[in-house]
Amino acid sequence: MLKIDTLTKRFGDKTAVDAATIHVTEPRMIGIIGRSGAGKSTLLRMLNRLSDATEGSITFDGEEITALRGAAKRDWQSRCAMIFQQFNLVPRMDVVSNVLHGTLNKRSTFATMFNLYPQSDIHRAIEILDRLGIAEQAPKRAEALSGGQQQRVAIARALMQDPRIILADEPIASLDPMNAQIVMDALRRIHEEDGRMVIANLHTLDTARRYCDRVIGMRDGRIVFDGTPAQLTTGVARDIYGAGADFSEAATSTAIETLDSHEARKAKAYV
Amino acid sequence: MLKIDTLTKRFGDKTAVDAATIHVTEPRMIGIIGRSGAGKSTLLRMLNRLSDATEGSITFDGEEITALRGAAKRDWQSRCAMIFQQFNLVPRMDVVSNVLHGTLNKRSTFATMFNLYPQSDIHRAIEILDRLGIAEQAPKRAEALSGGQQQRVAIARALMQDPRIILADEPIASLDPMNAQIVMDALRRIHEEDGRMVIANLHTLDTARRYCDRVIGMRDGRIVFDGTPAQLTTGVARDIYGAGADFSEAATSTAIETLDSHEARKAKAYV
Amino acid sequence: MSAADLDLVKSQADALFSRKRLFAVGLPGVILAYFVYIFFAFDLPGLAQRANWDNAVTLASDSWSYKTHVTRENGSGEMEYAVEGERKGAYPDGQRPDWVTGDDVITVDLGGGTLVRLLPDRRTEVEIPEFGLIKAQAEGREITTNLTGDLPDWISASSRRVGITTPEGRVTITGSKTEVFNYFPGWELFWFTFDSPYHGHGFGEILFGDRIDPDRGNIAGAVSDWWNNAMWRHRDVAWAIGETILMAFLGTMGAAMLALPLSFMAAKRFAPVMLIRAATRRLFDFVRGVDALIWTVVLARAFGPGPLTGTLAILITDTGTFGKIFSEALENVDQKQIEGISSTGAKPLQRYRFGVIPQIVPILLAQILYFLESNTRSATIIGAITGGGIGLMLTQAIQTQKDWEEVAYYIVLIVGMVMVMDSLSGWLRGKLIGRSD
Amino acid sequence: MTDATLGTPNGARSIDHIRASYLAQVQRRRLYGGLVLMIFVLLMVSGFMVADDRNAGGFWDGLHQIGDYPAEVLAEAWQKRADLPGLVVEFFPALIETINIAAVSTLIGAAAGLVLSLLSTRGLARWPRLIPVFRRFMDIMRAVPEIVIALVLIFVLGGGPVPAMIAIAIHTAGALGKMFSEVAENADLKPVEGLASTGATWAQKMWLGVLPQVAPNYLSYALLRFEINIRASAILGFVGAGGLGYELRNSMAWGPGRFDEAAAIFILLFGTIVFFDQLSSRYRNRLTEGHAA
Amino acid sequence: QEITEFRIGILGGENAQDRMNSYQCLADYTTEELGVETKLFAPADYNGVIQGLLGGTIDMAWLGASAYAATYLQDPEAVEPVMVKVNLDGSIGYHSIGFARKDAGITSLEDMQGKVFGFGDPNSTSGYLIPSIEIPQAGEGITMEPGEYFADVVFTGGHEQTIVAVNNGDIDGGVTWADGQGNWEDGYNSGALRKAVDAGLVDMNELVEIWKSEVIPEGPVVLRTALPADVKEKMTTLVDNLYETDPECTYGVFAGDSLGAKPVTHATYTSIVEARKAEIGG
Ligand SMILES: Nc1ncnc2c1ncn2[C@@H]1O[C@H](COP(=O)(O)OP(=O)(O)OP(=O)(O)O)[C@@H](O)[C@H]1O
Ligand SMILES: Nc1ncnc2c1ncn2[C@@H]1O[C@H](COP(=O)(O)OP(=O)(O)OP(=O)(O)O)[C@@H](O)[C@H]1O
Ligand SMILES: [Mg+2]
Ligand SMILES: [Mg+2]
Repeated sequence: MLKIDTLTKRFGDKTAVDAATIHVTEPRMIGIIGRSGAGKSTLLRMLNRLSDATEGSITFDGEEITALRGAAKRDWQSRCAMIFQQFNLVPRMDVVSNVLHGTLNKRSTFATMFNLYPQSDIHRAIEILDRLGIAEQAPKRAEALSGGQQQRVAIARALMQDPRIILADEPIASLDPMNAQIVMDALRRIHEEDGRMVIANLHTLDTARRYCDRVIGMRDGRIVFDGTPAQLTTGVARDIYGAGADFSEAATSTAIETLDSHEARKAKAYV
Repeated sequence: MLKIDTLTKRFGDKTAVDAATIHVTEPRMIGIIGRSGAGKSTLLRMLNRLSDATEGSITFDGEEITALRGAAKRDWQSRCAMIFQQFNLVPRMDVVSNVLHGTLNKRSTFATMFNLYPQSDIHRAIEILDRLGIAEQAPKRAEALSGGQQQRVAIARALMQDPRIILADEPIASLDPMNAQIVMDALRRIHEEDGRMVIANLHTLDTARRYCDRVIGMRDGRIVFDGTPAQLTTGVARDIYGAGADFSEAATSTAIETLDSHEARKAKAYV
Repeated sequence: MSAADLDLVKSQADALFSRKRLFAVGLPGVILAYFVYIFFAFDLPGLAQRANWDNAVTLASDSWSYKTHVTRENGSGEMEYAVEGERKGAYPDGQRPDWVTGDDVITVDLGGGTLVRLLPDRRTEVEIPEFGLIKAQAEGREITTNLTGDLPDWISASSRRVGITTPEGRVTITGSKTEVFNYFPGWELFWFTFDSPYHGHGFGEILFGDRIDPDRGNIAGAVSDWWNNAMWRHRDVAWAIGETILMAFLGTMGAAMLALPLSFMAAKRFAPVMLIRAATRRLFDFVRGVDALIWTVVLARAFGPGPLTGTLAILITDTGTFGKIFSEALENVDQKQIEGISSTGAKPLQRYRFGVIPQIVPILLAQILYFLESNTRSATIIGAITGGGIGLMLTQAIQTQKDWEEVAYYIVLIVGMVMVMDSLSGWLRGKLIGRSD
Repeated sequence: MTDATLGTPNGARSIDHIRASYLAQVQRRRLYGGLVLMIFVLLMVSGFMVADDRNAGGFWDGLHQIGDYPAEVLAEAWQKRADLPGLVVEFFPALIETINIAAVSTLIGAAAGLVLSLLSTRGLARWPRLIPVFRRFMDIMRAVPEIVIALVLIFVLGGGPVPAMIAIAIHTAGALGKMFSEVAENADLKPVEGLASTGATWAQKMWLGVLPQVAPNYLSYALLRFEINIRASAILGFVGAGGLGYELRNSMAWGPGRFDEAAAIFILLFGTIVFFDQLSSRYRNRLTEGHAA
Repeated sequence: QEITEFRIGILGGENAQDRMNSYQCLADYTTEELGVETKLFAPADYNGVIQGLLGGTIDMAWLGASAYAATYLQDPEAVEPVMVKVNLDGSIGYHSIGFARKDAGITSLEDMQGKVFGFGDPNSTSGYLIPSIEIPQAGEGITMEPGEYFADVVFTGGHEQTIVAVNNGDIDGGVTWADGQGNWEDGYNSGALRKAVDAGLVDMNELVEIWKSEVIPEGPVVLRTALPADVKEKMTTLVDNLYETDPECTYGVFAGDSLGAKPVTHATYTSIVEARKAEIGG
C-alpha cells in the first residue's frame, strides 16, 4: 500500500535523505532508528508532505503523494497524521480544541475560526481522550499538562484525523520512562485495535525491538537496515549507530525495566 | 585591628544580624559560613558600609567605622574592597575600565566622568590582570567573559583599590568547580603574598576548611561558631546548618577533589 | 472512565464550546455593530455621493502631466504661450511651441486630428474628428456658436462662455479671451525654464558638449540654473526639506538632553522624595498631554512662524515622552552594578556615571533614534501648521489645487525623506547598540 | 585550559604588548568619542542657529512671551467660566468624532497590519517569496505622513472624518505591521507545524497556531497605537479633517471673544489624551506582564 | 532704537512658495532701503500672521480688513495701517460674492433655505465677517445659526476651499471675494473666482451668483507700531512709490492689477472693527 521510491532530500550540499526505498504492503508498526542527523525526521516530514522531496516518489494505494498540491496535499495530510517529539500542540488552547484541530481539514476555514465544530466532533474528541485515559483533562489548557499527557493529546489529535497512517517523530524522546511507556503502549494499541499503519522514529533500540513489527535503520541519510526486530543484532546496531566496540545499548535506553537495572549496570561500567 | 562589637541589623521585625561580635588582631583569611538567610551578606555589607548598622560598632585600627559619613565613609570603602557573588561589574565596559573603577575614590570626579585615568593606573590595572592571568582579556567587554574570568576582574578591581581588607560575598557561588578553585586560589594567594585581610562568605564547608585560617559560623543572625577549621567538626557543622542526622557535607560541596569522589560516594549512599 | 462520568465531561465540553462560540462570534459582532454605527456617523452613504471622482482623475493625470496654455486676448488679439499658464513658464517673446502654426490664422494642433483655429475678428474654430467643426464668434460679452440641440457632456456652452473638453486638450472661449490647453506627459521645465540657455539640451551635451552660455562653464551654469529654477524652485524645496529634518533633529535631541536629568527626578530609585517625583511625573504627563498641536499654537505667539517654533513644539512634547520612558528605564536598572561601583567608595556622580549610565544608554539611544524617524513625519505636519518646511509647501500646494505635479513631487520627496531617516536611524541603532540588544 | 594559568603570568614582552595595544585602543576610542561629540555639538549649535535665524521671532526674544497667549486664553476663560460646562457639552460631539476616527482607523489598521505582518514574517508567510514585497509595502505605508494622504483624500472625498480615518488607517497598518511582524518572528513554530500536519489551511494555521501566542503583545501595541492615533486625528482636524482639531482651529482663529471656546476645547483634548494615555499604559502593562508570567 | 532685520508676513491665498516669490522683489527693495536683512514668512493661515504681528515677530503685512480688526481688537497699539491698494478704477473696495452651483437649481438666497452654506476663513472679511452680517439683512428670517435658516453653516478654511467645495457639491453655496468688475463668466477681473477659472478648476457656466455684498474696503498694509519712526516712514514711502518704481513687483505683491497704493488710516476701518466686535466679540 505504501511505496517509497528512491526518495531524496537535499539541503544545499547536504543530502539529508539519500535514495530511500521502502515498500510496505500491509498496515504494520514500523520503527525507524538511527543516530541524530541520520535523516529520520526528514523522511517522516516528506511523508507527511511538511517538506517537499528533492527527488523520488511516494505512492500510497496507487496515488502519487509527492505530486499533490494545495487542497489535495492537505487532504493527504489529513489522512496521514503526525506526532512530534515536542508535541506541537497549541499551548494556550484547551485540550479538546487541540484534539478538534484534527478535523480542520474537513471543516470550512471560516467555521473553524469561530470555533463552530459540530457537537458530534466534540463528543468524539472526548471519547478519544477517554480511550487514552485523559478525559478529565479535557477543559484544561494544553500547557498545563505534563509531557506525557500532552503527547497523548497529540495522539488524540492524530486519531481525530481518523488517518490511515500515523507518523511519529521520536514521540517519547522528551518523556520520562514512565510516560514513554504509556505513550508507546497507546501507539501499539491503536495499531493493533484500529489496524492503522504506524511509522515511528525512535532513538532507542530496545523500544524499537519491543514495539515494532519491522525496524528500519538509517545512517547518513541512507537505509542501512530493514528487517524484523529479531534480525537486529548488536552487530547490526553497531553498524547503524556507527559506534565502536564500547557501544552499550543501554546508553540509549529509556524503557523502565532497563532503567531499574541501570544504576547497577552503570556502577559496573565504572568498576 | 578589626573589632566588631554587638553589631546588629534589623529589617523591620526581622533581625538579620544579631549582636555579632568579632575581634581580629592580625590580617587573616576568615571564612563565614551559614545557611541561606543566616545574615552573612548583611554582615559584610555593614562592614563595607553599603548598609548602615542598626546598633553596635565597627572599629578598624582604632577608627570608628560605623560613624563615618560622606567622604570619610567613601574613603573607608576604598580601603575595604568588596567582591560579590554576581561579580557586579559594568558589563558594557571593557575589562580595564572595570578594574580602574577601583581608583574612583582617589581620582577627581570630573576626570573620571570622561574616563580619563592616569596612564600609570592603566599600567597597574593591566599588571593586576596579568597577575590574575587574564591580561589578554583586557580590551574585551566584561559581559563577553566567562563567569570565572568576570570574578577575577572583580578581584582585580578590588586589588586596584589597594585595600587593607577584602570582603568577598560568596565569590564562587555562581561558578563551576574549576573556576571556583581558580578564584579561591587567587584570593588565598593575595592574602598570603600581600598580607591583606580577607573575609569571605562561603556556603560550602570544605572550601572554608581548605582556604581559611579561621571560620565563623552564623545561624539566624547570631554567631554560633568561631574557631579554626580543625575545630569545625561535622557535629558543629550540623549545628550551624541546623540540619538533621542525614546531613551530608558533600551535598554542598563544589571543590574538585570532592567532586571526583562524588560519584563513588553517591553510589555508596544508594547502596 | 464510567459512561456517566464521560457524559458529564461531554456536557462540560459542550458548555465550554458554547461559551467560546459566544465570544468568537460576539466580539466580531460588537466590532461589526460599531462599524455600522460609524457607517452612519461618518455618513458614508452621503460620502459616495459627495466624492468627486473627476477630481481624482484630475489629480491622477495632473500629477504626471503638464499642460501648455495658448491664450488669445480677444480684444487685442495678443497671443501668449505658457507652460501651466504661469508667467514663469511663459515662452520668451517670438517663440512658441511647434504644434502652433500660422500667422493670421493660428492653428493649434492638439493631436488626434483635433485642431483649433484662432481666426481674426475674435472667431474661433474647433475641429473635432467624428463630431465636426465648432465655430464660435465673440462679440462683446456674447458668444455665438453653431452648436445646436443636445450637446454631449464634454461641451459646456452658454451665451457667455463655451468650454470643450476632449482627451486631446481643452478649449474655453469667453468674450474676452480664447484659451487652449494642450496636455503632455511628464514634469515640464523640471530641469530648466525657458529663460535658461540650457533648456532643450541633453545631459550629455551639457556635460561634454561645447560651452552653451559663453559667460559660464556648462556644469556650473547648468547646476545654478537648475538650482534656481523658478518653476520647481529646487533650492527652496531643498531648504524646506532641510528645515523639516532640522526640526526633527533639534527637537528630538533637545528633548532627550532635557529629559535625561529630569527623568532621574521622576524615578523612585533616584528621587526618594515622593513630592518631587510626583511633581516631575505630572509635568511629563502635562507636556505630553497638551500635545505638539497645541504647543505649536501657543509658541506661535511668542516666536512667530518658522522652524524654531516647530522645533520647540516637538522638543516640549517629546521631553514628556522621553521623560516617561527614561524614568521607566531608570526604575528597572540593575542594582548590582551600582552596588559594585559604590563598594569602591565612588562619589555619587561617579556612581551615576558608571553604575547607571552604561545600563540605560542602549535603551536611550534606541528610543531617541526611533523618535528621530517618527518626528521627521511629525515635523512635516507641524511645519504645515507653524509655517515652515516641506509640510507647508505641500499643504499649500494641495489647498490651491492646481499644481498636482508639484504635489506629487513633494510627496515623493517626503516619503523618500522619511524612508531615508528610517534606514539611517536603523543603521545607527545597529551600529551604536549592536544587533543583540 | 588557559584559564588555569593563574600562577603563571604572561612574560614581560607580551604584557608590554597588551598594554600598548590597550592604550592605543583607549586613544582611538577617545579620538572617535571626541570627534562624535564634537560633530554632535556642532550640529546642535549650528542647527539651532539656523532655526533661530530662519524663524520670524528669535529664541531669546520670544522666551519671555511664552506665557502671553495661554494667559490671554485663560484670563478670558476664567472670566466666562460659567459658560465652560455648556461649551464642553457643545463640543463633545466633535470629541466623539475625533475618538471615532482614531478607533476605526486603529481597528482597520490593526487588521491590515495583522495580515501584512503574517505575510511578511519568515516561517509564516503564505508566499515566502513575496516577503520583501510586503515589507517594502509596509515601509511605504509607514513612511507616508498622514497629512499627505488626508489632504489628497479631502480633495477627492471632501472634508470630514473619512479622509482622516483612511489616512491614519494606512499609516497604522504600516506601523503596526512592522511591530507585529517583529513579535511574530519570535513566535513558536511548533504549534504551526502541528496544525500543518493535520492538513490545516494557511488561515487556520495562523488563526489557531500563531494568534493565541501573539495576541497579548499585538493587543498591547494596538492600544499604544490607539493612543497615538487620537493625537493624529486631532492634528488632522486642524488641517481640515473634522473633529476637535477643526473646532480648535476655528475658535483660535476667531481670537478674543471666543477664547472661552478655545479653552473648552483645550480642556477636552487634554483630558482625552491624558485619559487614554493612562488607560492604555495600565492595560498594556497588564497585558505584557500577564504574558511574561 | 535700531532694528537688525525686517520681517514681512504674507497672507494665505496662494501657494506658499509662489507668494514668497512674488514678494521677493519687495524684500529686496526693503533691504536696500533699510540696510538690514529682510525675511519673508508665509504662515499657514490668517491667524499665523495676526499672532506674528501681536507677538512682535512680524513687522509688516498686508492684512484683510477683518484680520486688521482682529489685530486691533486684541491690541490697539500693536500695528498701524499705512497704505491701501488702489484698484484700476481708483476704488479701494471689493465685494463678497455668494455663489452656488447652477445645476442644483439654486439662484438666490431664498433657494438656499435648508441647504448647507459655507464660509471661508473665520478671519476673512469677505469670506466671513461681512456676509455674516449682511446676508441676514438680505432676507426675511435669514440667520447664520446652523440649523435655523441654513441646514448647516461650515467653515471651509479659505476662499479656494470654498470654491472647490461648492463646485464639488460638498456644500450648496458659499461666499468668496471678487472685485466685482468685468464679467461673471470670467470670474470677474480679479479675485478668488478668477484665479480658480484661470487654473481650470471651475467652469463659470456651472456657477451662479446668488448674493453680492456692499463694497468692502481693501485691507491695509500695516506696520508694527513699535518700529522706529524712520523705519516706518521709509517703508511707507517705499510701498507708496512701489507702483511708480516697479509695476511688475506691485502686480505680484498686490496679487493682480492695481494702481499701486495710497495712504490710509484707522478711520477707514472703524466700521469693520465695530462689525467684528459685534459679530465675534472681544
Ligand atoms: N531545514 C534544514 N536545513 C538544512 N539542513 C537540514 C534541515 N533539516 C535537517 N537538516 C540536516 O539534515 C540532516 C538530517 O536531519 P534529520 O533531522 O532528518 O535527522 P534525524 O535523524 O531526525 O536526527 P535527530 O535524531 O537529531 O532528530 C541533518 O544533518 C540536518 O543537519
Ligand atoms: N534589604 C532587606 N530588607 C529586608 N530583609 C532583608 C534585606 N536584606 C536581607 N534581608 C533579610 O535578612 C536576612 C539575612 O539575609 P542575608 O542576605 O544576610 O543572608 P545570607 O546569609 O547572605 O544568605 P544567602 O546565602 O541567601 O545570601 C534574611 O532573612 C533576609 O531575608
Ligand atoms: Mg529528528
Ligand atoms: Mg548572601
